[in-house]
Amino acid sequence: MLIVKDLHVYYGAIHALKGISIEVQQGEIVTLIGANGAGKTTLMRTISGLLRPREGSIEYQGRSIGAAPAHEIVASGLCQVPEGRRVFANMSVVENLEMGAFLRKDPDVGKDIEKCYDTFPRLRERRRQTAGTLSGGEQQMLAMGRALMSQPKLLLLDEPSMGLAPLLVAEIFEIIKTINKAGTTVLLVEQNAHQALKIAHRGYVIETGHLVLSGPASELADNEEVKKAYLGI
Amino acid sequence: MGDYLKKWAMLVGACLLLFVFDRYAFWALNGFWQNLILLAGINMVAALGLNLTNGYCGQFSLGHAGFMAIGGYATAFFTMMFAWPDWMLTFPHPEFPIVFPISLILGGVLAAAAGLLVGIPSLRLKGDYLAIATLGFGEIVRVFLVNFEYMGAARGQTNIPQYSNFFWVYSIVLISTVVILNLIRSSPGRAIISVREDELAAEVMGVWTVYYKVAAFLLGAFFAGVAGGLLGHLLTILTPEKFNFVLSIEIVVIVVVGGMGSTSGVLLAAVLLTALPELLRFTSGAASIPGLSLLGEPSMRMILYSLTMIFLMIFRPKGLCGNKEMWELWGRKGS
Amino acid sequence: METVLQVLLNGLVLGSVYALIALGYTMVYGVLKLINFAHGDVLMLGAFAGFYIGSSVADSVPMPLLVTLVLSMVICAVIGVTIERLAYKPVRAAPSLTALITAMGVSLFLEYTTALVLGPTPRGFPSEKLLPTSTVMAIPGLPNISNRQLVVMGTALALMGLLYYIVVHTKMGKAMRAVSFDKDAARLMGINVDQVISFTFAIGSALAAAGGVLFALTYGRVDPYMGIYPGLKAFIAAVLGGIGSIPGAMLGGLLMGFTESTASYFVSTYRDAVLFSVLVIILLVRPAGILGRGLVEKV
Amino acid sequence: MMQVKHLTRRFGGLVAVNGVDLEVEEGSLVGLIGPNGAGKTTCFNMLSGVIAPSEGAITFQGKRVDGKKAYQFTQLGIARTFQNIRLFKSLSVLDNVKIACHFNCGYSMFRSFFHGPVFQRKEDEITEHAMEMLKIFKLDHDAHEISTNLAYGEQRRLEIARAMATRPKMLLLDEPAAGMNPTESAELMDLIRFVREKFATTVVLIEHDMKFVMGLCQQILVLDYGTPIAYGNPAEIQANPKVIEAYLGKDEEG
Repeated sequence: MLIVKDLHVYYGAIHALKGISIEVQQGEIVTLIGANGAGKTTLMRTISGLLRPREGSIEYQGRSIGAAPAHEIVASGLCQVPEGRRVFANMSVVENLEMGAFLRKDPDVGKDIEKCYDTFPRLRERRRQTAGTLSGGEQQMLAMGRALMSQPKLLLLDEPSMGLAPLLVAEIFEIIKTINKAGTTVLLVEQNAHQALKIAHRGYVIETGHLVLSGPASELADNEEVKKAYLGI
Repeated sequence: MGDYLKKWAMLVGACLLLFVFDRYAFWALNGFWQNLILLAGINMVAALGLNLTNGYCGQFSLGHAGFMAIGGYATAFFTMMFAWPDWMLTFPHPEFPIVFPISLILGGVLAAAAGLLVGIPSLRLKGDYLAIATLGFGEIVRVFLVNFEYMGAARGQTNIPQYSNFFWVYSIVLISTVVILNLIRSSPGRAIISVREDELAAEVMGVWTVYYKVAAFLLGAFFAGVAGGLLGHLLTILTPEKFNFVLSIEIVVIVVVGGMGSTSGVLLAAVLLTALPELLRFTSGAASIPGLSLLGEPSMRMILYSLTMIFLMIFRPKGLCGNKEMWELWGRKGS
Repeated sequence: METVLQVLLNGLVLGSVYALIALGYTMVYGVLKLINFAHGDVLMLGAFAGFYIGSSVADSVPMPLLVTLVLSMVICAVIGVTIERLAYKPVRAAPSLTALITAMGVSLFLEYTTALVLGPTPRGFPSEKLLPTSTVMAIPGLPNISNRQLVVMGTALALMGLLYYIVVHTKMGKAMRAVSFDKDAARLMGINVDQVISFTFAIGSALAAAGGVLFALTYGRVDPYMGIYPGLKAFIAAVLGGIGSIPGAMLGGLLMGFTESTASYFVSTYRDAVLFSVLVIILLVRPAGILGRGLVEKV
Repeated sequence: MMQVKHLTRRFGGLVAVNGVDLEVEEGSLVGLIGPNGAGKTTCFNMLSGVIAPSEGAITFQGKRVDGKKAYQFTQLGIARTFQNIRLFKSLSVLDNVKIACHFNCGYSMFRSFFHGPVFQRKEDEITEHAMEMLKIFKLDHDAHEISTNLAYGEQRRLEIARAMATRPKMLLLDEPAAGMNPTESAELMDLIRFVREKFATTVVLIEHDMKFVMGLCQQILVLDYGTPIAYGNPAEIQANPKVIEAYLGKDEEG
């Protein structure tokens, strides 16, 4: 579904991604783990069209999207929940959800907002509230709900657990599993390796812009190398 | 030690040469050229000052006309209304009285005081907010001058003696250039530049950024004041309207075209941008070619100015010289 | 008492027009972080468009003022979008000062090109033809209200109401708010940021055009430099209310109107000095304005 | 050398740093680590005077310094670098370092207008000191190059050289190895060790690269959600279950 080949991305003089290749198959949850500063967010931003790769290719559903503008990438069914949630804090919950459906012209948007409230019941209670007044966990749910409103075929999640209490993290990961079962492919970036590997089918470990490990999630979970990549043992 | 004395002796010598040129050659030019050359010199002084604030220190100011106005009016006050002892008005020569340089310095000092007044509170502001606040300051000065009955209010101050001549204008250009180049090639000068480059990094390198920002404002205002004084004593009339915000923009454009932080670039731009529109005036006489005669229209001058600004920002936002001096650019090409 | 009411009324009429113009500054600042210096000149172009349209349609169509207003707004919307595409878009990624200088360039260009093409001398605006004056109320003890004042204020308020509706309830309006809050997040939602910016310029310029026509209607004349001072004052209003904030611009506009009418009454020759002092003081004391959010630099 | 007591910083309702206590011994090499958003850089900003703490005290060489401005911190002997290199971009390598020498240049602004003999002598001293710094950091061949033309690793080195030119007693390094490849960061480790010995400087650093921190630092402070969760030597930190949890997430089953 998504094939990233030998991607090189620079931030000014910094060579942030040094030849990353990953692949996501339809229906999978694939996770990308690694300590901070490894380049995970850079990869996500590049896939979504916010950054341009200097070298390498990104192919989504057989079409090259390396040079496509961000809004066209969303239109083709690839939506991202960015790191730090980035909800529109000055707008209400329901307006945020409507923004997720920005490109849709079908009449079912209202129905989908209801569906979204079913998935995240807390959002229903707060639909008129400004998003900035929500708690971190609620904002994360809103950010995910907002992305789902675009009816993505592939959902990119960048550190959904960041800054959340453990109980909430578990809840969020449960929801990710549900979303996946409902037919959405998921590419999940996480620092929280244990949780991520538990729900994922496959995983990649990246370290300072390089891919160091990849394989089925269950294997990575037991791999001592993963711990090494994190703690530098 | 010897080097140092030699350098300053050369400067004095150069000023003497200017004097000789003024006395024995300058009068031979016709009035149009004389005026043009003197105006270019005055713009140089004003732009050198603004370049210190905008170019070297990175504190964008749109109130330069306000400082020029204060300097201009103050200098005129000192040459015309202040009770100097009589001998000072004729010493050493009635056309070169000692009161003129003294008044210019006093005018510059007053403008610098205003610079301090604006500079200190403006420290709280950055970027475009600072630009707008200084623009507001310039307008306030103008409105007060319109109401300043003592010096002619909206009609302006007339009958100012025409003391600005080639010698004074270009000696001041020369001295200003040397002093500014000296300053920016020193530790305090580098501290001023570091504020432009990265204020936070400068602070963390031990630079008291507040002090240097105020200093840059104050020095910029001083040169503006002197330029204003020269202008008044060239035109022999000062009106508040002369110092409206279009004048501020004209000086800003000189600095931007020359390259913010390039003294030689700014001097070159002052010449080009003073001469170009004035020379275009000739074409208004050449009525046989319609397109060319259009260039002589007074509005055309400002249209060219504005297009220069826009295209420069789009295609060469760093100006002709960037923040390099001409000789540095030249040297680079040669090597 | 009557003078107080008169001053208040004048302030309200003037303030509602300033608010209209201030909205354009604030919206553009919201999406681009650019002080659109040329906004006042778009106002001037709107007034000129109104002058030509008004002069030619005054006798031939019903409700000539409405026709004039709408057509000028459409023309300026197109002009605004064109300015953005040609001059601002190329410097969008540049530091804010580069963009500010560009905007000043555009401002001067519009003023002097108009002066060159249409002549620098003021022309009489066909106010009387478009809306013959009459006094609506002459109640003793109350100030006289002319129908023109009512129309000016009413139009300004109606347009502000319309803008409010667009921003709060339409998809484009919401997208505009989203873009001004977080461009990247908006992109990730599939919002075409370029399109939203064009839309913002279109709306802002249309409001400026309306402001221009209302000004011309009130003062009965148009000239190439007429946009400078209303533009600066509306800008002050936007800063006063908190630049980037739409309710702030409305509030700031009204406050500016009251300040100006009060200053005109007490210290008329220092009126503009008072206004600019307000600007400088606001910038120093509360740079974010009354309803604005502060900005924090990240280290 | 530096005592930090109950250092706290709030931004609106958010507590970015919460009650950090730290004692930095003279000559030591201390690491500050923690997951993204743990408040490490905020902590550094307070230690270098860039922002003021909401609560708590910082004592440097027996003197209270919290509440002073950043330039005063530097003049007292605390220098720092930045996570996202902040060089004076359009200036030469040499001028970058010279600016750091500015506050002990020893002459007034008035003197700088005339370039007199005192000026010349002091200025020569500055140039000499700056060139010496560049030599130590192996940047002297590029002294007249514009700083942004340097390679990324060299820019990092220049930033450290510039900080060292202020003659600090304590050096704060914010992610010095960020964006470096393994060879470069190994060289950087050697360089930091060398600097510490050569100038007898105390070093505190933030770093993500764990190999780097573990290999270099004697003591490590771990922050999570702004709160200190562990302090100790590398071996202790690596074995600390709280740290593992903060980095890898909790493993509920065991």
